Amino acid sequence: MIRVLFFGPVAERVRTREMQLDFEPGMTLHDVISQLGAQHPAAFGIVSLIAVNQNQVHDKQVALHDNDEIAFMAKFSGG
Amino acid sequence: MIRVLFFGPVAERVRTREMQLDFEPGMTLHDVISQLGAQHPAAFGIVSLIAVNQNQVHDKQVALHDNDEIAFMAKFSGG
Amino acid sequence: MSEPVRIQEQDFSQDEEIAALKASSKRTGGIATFLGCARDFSEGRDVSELSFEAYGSMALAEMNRLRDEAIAKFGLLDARIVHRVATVRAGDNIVFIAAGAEHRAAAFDACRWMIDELKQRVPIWKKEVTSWGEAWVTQHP
Amino acid sequence: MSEPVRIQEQDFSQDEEIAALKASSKRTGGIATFLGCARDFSEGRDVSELSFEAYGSMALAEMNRLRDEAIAKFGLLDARIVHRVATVRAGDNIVFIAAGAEHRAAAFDACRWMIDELKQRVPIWKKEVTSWGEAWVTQHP
Repeated sequence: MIRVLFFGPVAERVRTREMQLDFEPGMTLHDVISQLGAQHPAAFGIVSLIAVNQNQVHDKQVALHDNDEIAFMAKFSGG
Repeated sequence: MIRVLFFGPVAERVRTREMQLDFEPGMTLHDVISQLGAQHPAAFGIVSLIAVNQNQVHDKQVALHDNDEIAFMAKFSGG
Repeated sequence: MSEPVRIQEQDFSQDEEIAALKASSKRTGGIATFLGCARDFSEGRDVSELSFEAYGSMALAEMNRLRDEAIAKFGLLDARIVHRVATVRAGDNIVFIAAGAEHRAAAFDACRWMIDELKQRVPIWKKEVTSWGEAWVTQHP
Repeated sequence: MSEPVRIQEQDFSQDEEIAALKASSKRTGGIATFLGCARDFSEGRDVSELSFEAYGSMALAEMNRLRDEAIAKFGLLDARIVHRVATVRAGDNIVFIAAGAEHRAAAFDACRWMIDELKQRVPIWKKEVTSWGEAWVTQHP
């Protein structure tokens, strides 16, 4: 199972804070982006950072593992 | 009357914090420096700022007025 | 003694943070701090409330990394970073950063670096509640 | 409310100073502060106490000028400067400077400028009490 998290402005556009996707062997980050991005284009339009297991990732071809936690995040605005 | 003030390291070397000098018409700052500097060379050796009535003065030929307050000060070390 | 890096809903006391910072070294000669607080004026609109949300586990890990990096990079004796995740009104505290060093130059440089980095690197988002409604502060990527 | 520029023997509270600073404007978004405190380590000697003396009337006038200049030069909303004239031990507070602005850059620049200028311009002297004896901190002119 893959846990997908949304926060702040992204969560508002997806209309949820968390989703669970079934894990499939060979699954990549790109697969998740393609699937969710098509369903939530407005939300993914403001995504500027992606973290897998709380570490920022730049390579969308990265392989996922069962129980990974993915966060799709808009530009930070704290402080 | 001219009031002369010493602080910190200068006061320590002069061995007093305050002196009073008789005011004489035509008296300049230079006259005071000459008189006191000769009596307290160690103290005046560390003087790096002079204030008349709480304002720094650079011109030693400045004329004094009765009741002026002169301070002979070492380099500041506050903060 | 509270943790030097925290994300919390409640307000904090600068006196307590500074006391904790000083307790870590008697060699501290200069402490620079930055306090960010809610303004009632943001780009011409009246902001009545700000509301913060964080990706808590990642934000806390990143703030701890940031503190460690600042201590190493600037030779600090200690540093503290506290960010509130709450709904705040004009004048309320949002974020506090303190850097303690033997001399002031390192303390100032480190404090400024930490708040600049925090804004770039820590997953926290701000929503403004104005007289027009409410809106997340977003910049398109 | 206490005066924004003070020379005093007693210690001060940063929470109280910051509350007073904030009270002057709801537009304050960033407050940078500097706290100078007594270190137990100065050029290799153990310093057990520091003792301060000021030319009070001139020092206070100069600190007020300094605050006015900083407010004008950096566009601050408010600023505070407090210097203790007392005998202090390691860890004790000596000087506190706070600069409040709409944005953080001006607050940091002004705070740093004020402490740099204070050390140059304000007639206050420091005596170090070490295990060797006591000595005024002097640099030959």
